Amino acid sequence: MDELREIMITTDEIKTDEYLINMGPQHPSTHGVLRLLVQLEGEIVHNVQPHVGYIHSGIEKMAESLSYPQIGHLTDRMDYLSAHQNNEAVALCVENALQVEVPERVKYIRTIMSELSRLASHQLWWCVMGMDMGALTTFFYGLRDREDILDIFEETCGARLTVNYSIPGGLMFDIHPNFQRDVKAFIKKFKTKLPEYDRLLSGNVIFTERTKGVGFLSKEDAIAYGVTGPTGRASGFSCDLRKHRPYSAYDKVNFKEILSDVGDTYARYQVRMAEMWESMSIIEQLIDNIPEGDYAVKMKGVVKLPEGEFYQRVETARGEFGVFIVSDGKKNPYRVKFRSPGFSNLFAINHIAKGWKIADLVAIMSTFDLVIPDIDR
Amino acid sequence: MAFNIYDFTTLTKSIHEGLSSQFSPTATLAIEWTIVGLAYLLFVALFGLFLVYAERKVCAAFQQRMGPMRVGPWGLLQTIADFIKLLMKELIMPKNADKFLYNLAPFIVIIVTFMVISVIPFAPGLATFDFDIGVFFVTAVSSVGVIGILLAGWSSNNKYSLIGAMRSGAQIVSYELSVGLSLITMIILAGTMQISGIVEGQRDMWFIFKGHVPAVIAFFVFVIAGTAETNRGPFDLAEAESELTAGFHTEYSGIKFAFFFLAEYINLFIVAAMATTVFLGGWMPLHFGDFDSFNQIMDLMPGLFWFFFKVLGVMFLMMWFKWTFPRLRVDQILNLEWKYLLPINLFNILLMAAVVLFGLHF
Amino acid sequence: MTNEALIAAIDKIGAEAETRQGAQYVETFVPFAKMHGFMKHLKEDDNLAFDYLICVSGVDHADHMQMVYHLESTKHNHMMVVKVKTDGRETPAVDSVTDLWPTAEFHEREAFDLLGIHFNNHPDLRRMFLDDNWGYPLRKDYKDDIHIVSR
Amino acid sequence: MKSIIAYITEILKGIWTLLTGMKVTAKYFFTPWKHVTQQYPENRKTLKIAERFRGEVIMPHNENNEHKCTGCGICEINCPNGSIEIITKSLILEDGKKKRAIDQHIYHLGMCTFCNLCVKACPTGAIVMGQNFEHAVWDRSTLTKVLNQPGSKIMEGVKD
Repeated sequence: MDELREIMITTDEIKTDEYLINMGPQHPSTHGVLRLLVQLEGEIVHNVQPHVGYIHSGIEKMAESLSYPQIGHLTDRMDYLSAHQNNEAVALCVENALQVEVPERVKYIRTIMSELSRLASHQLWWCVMGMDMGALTTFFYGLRDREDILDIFEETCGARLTVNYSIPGGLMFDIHPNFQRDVKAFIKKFKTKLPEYDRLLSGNVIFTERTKGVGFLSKEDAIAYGVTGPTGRASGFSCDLRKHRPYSAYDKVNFKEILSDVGDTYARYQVRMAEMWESMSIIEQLIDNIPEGDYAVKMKGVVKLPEGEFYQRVETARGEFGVFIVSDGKKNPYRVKFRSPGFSNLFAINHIAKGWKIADLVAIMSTFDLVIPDIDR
Repeated sequence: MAFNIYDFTTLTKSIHEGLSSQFSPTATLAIEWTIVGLAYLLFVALFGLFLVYAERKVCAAFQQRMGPMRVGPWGLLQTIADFIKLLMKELIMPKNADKFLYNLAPFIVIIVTFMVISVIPFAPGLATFDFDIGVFFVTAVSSVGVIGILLAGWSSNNKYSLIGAMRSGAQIVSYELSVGLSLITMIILAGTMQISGIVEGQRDMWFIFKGHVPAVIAFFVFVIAGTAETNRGPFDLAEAESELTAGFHTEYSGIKFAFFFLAEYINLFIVAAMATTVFLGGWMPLHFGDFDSFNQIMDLMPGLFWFFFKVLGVMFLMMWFKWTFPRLRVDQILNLEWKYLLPINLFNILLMAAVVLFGLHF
Repeated sequence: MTNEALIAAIDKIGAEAETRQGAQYVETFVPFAKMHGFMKHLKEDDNLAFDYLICVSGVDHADHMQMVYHLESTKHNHMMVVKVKTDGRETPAVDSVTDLWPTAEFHEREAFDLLGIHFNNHPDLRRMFLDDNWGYPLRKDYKDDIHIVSR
Repeated sequence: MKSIIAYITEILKGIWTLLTGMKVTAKYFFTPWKHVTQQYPENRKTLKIAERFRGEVIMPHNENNEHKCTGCGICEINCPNGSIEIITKSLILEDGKKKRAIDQHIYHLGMCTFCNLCVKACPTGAIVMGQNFEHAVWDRSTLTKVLNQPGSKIMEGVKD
């Protein structure tokens, strides 16, 4: 017995050389041009250094020379999966600064649209998550259902991804006459598809083995690293701005803030799956009650913000999105800063992934649901 | 015997006699070897292409897609176009690669598949080698393929390749065990290792029915372990594209990549063919003991049809696995083998021994 | 906590901070020399407990740089904004708050990258998006004739 | 003994979850006619594009080759990325007064991000979004378009 113990002690001391590998900028699971410099010992991750900037597009600089409605359309291109929420953030920020009250109808439609794009984003996240874990079929099932939402967007907003639908003062168009019918049809259909997602992936023993108990993030660390959105809520960080600082019509609907206190990869997965149900419930509460009225208030041809600093927070599919506008009273902002959720979330990865295997790193990254233009801006 | 009309022995015998009357015995042998070699080459190339096409169509159907549709009717010529493309592609070699081993690796992999395929009986009279130790030969030779993968990963001078190769090594070394043990379970029932003997033993009933519970368990263990041995999903850790880009063949291009690709599909065929031969009666039609009228109807279909019908069925099962399940992690793959498959297998051998000893099989 | 109570609580810290009710949130101006101690108080005081740093933004004003910290307390659910002016704008420097909020490390790296603000005691102050010898594009005097086309 | 039962139930439960997954994919495998693929160039005729779809900016002309553009340049100001250039000319009316009119409404499709701000801002509704999305060309210069047709003039009664 003692001999055995000695052997066990010595195996602990065996150290092989650490080596570095570059995951990215071209790598199937970094979802874009993110580069992770991973320090490995065998399969074990010792350190992850994210390197960003490969698609830095200078949106903040560009915004300094654009008018406020024009900035909105640039935010489509940051987190393209939460395009509508980003638009809404800019629109709300400008409206708050000008103290413009938008009609109730606008608020309702914005909320429905936000939830639809949250659904679309989570669907894409689900299918990519499956793909990162090696189950390629999920990719097509997720995209298949997302297509319905994109069709609704196309009909009402005129674009499928970069919608540019919320503009300061209201909406670009009124909703399409078919909008309510299509949304209800979609919800009805998706309610039968979502349990299928669970049967295919969530319950699968391989999937649960790979995700349960992997990649813990404690609540304290989530707050300290500013990890928001479903990723933060899976660690028990109650950060749902829809609940804490309701904007648009979120104060008129009943919904649960999905929280989990486990904080592992599976919890992050489950929070997003549950959020899809919540999003559908929010849409159902609003879709039949859209009040009549204008779809926009009349704004001046040239929107000028009063001098000052304005900050607006909204909850996108990935977490807290903030718009910080410093205005000097001209038609262009003096400085715009976007607090993107992916940026803060990404840099917690080193903290989480240390000590896990490469395969786990991929799974953890997947549950972070990164969109690289959102990080690079 | 009704299925004798489909027996290829008469065909091969007549070719042999025709050649013997014209040439000296040495020349006859040389010509026969050439014919057999060419036949295998042709078979591997064509069946490999067919399998790639079939996999793409099957995967498309699982994913609610249509798969290749552009080249030829229903995309039938797609894989041929891909093959031509691969042939014409530039062969790229990393600067610091070990040139000799880098070039050798794909050949080792493809040669091993040819060696294994040579013992598989396709139809009555259509098998090249028939040793006493056929099953043993298959398990022994098929594990040589991992050397090719290890060489490919090591010689590419790429860390992704190396990780992939090491994973593959660990995986195949462990899963060899399950493959071997599940075959041993069936050998207990068959009483012989000779492949023709195993097939012949299933004349009245396939082994999977004859050996009932232990045979079914052994069959599933064999299919799982076989899937792992061919590096296919959900055990495709060696090439896990979301983790290691392309694993051991990251640095290979053109025809060398095609060799790996072809070998993967032929290995899939080999596993399915072994499962068919050992568990599902090889080219034997579906027979049930004394139901003579039923057996005679089944005999109307040729052995070649039965063989490929069963092989494609097993391959479909493996494709179904691949396109449904997520990939396992490297430690889980070893857990699965050592904590689950191996104990089940050992227990299963005992069970099978008891079944055979007390004559509990059909 | 109401905003008035919050202002009173912040005023207790001292550190030459000027606190007032801004358009949206409670805003505090702190001199850069005393900011770190002040921020530490904000985080560790039980009544304030600003444990969540939302956003760190740098702004280039004509004669100085300004760092803007948006803070929230997850315990009390109140928000405030801390503003720190730097001394001049050629080689601006403020204290890093990475030791208080780890997320600041990356927001500060971003501010360093785009505005050239130095952070004292920052563990890893490197460029984030841009090349090492690139200018500081968010500064108002940044000129780039090739990449920026002005109309 | 308990642990052995737990071991076996664990295996069976695992297999059951795998089988439920396989049932989902099998359902779709055996209903291949429900595929979601659309064979794009073949289905052009049945392709439905939403009427609001933003494919390109166009300037509708009526049968008399008349448009509604006054050449005010508001679209040019509202464009965030300089995709629109307005070149105006001055017309001398019958009563001798000078009047501004559009000479060329130049639209750089290659720079356009389809944000709809120009169409929204247009006071006369002269430009609208077209549904054509097949913009691939061999030569980039052909992406620069002149929206008002040659020889066209402004519609009667359209004022700034």
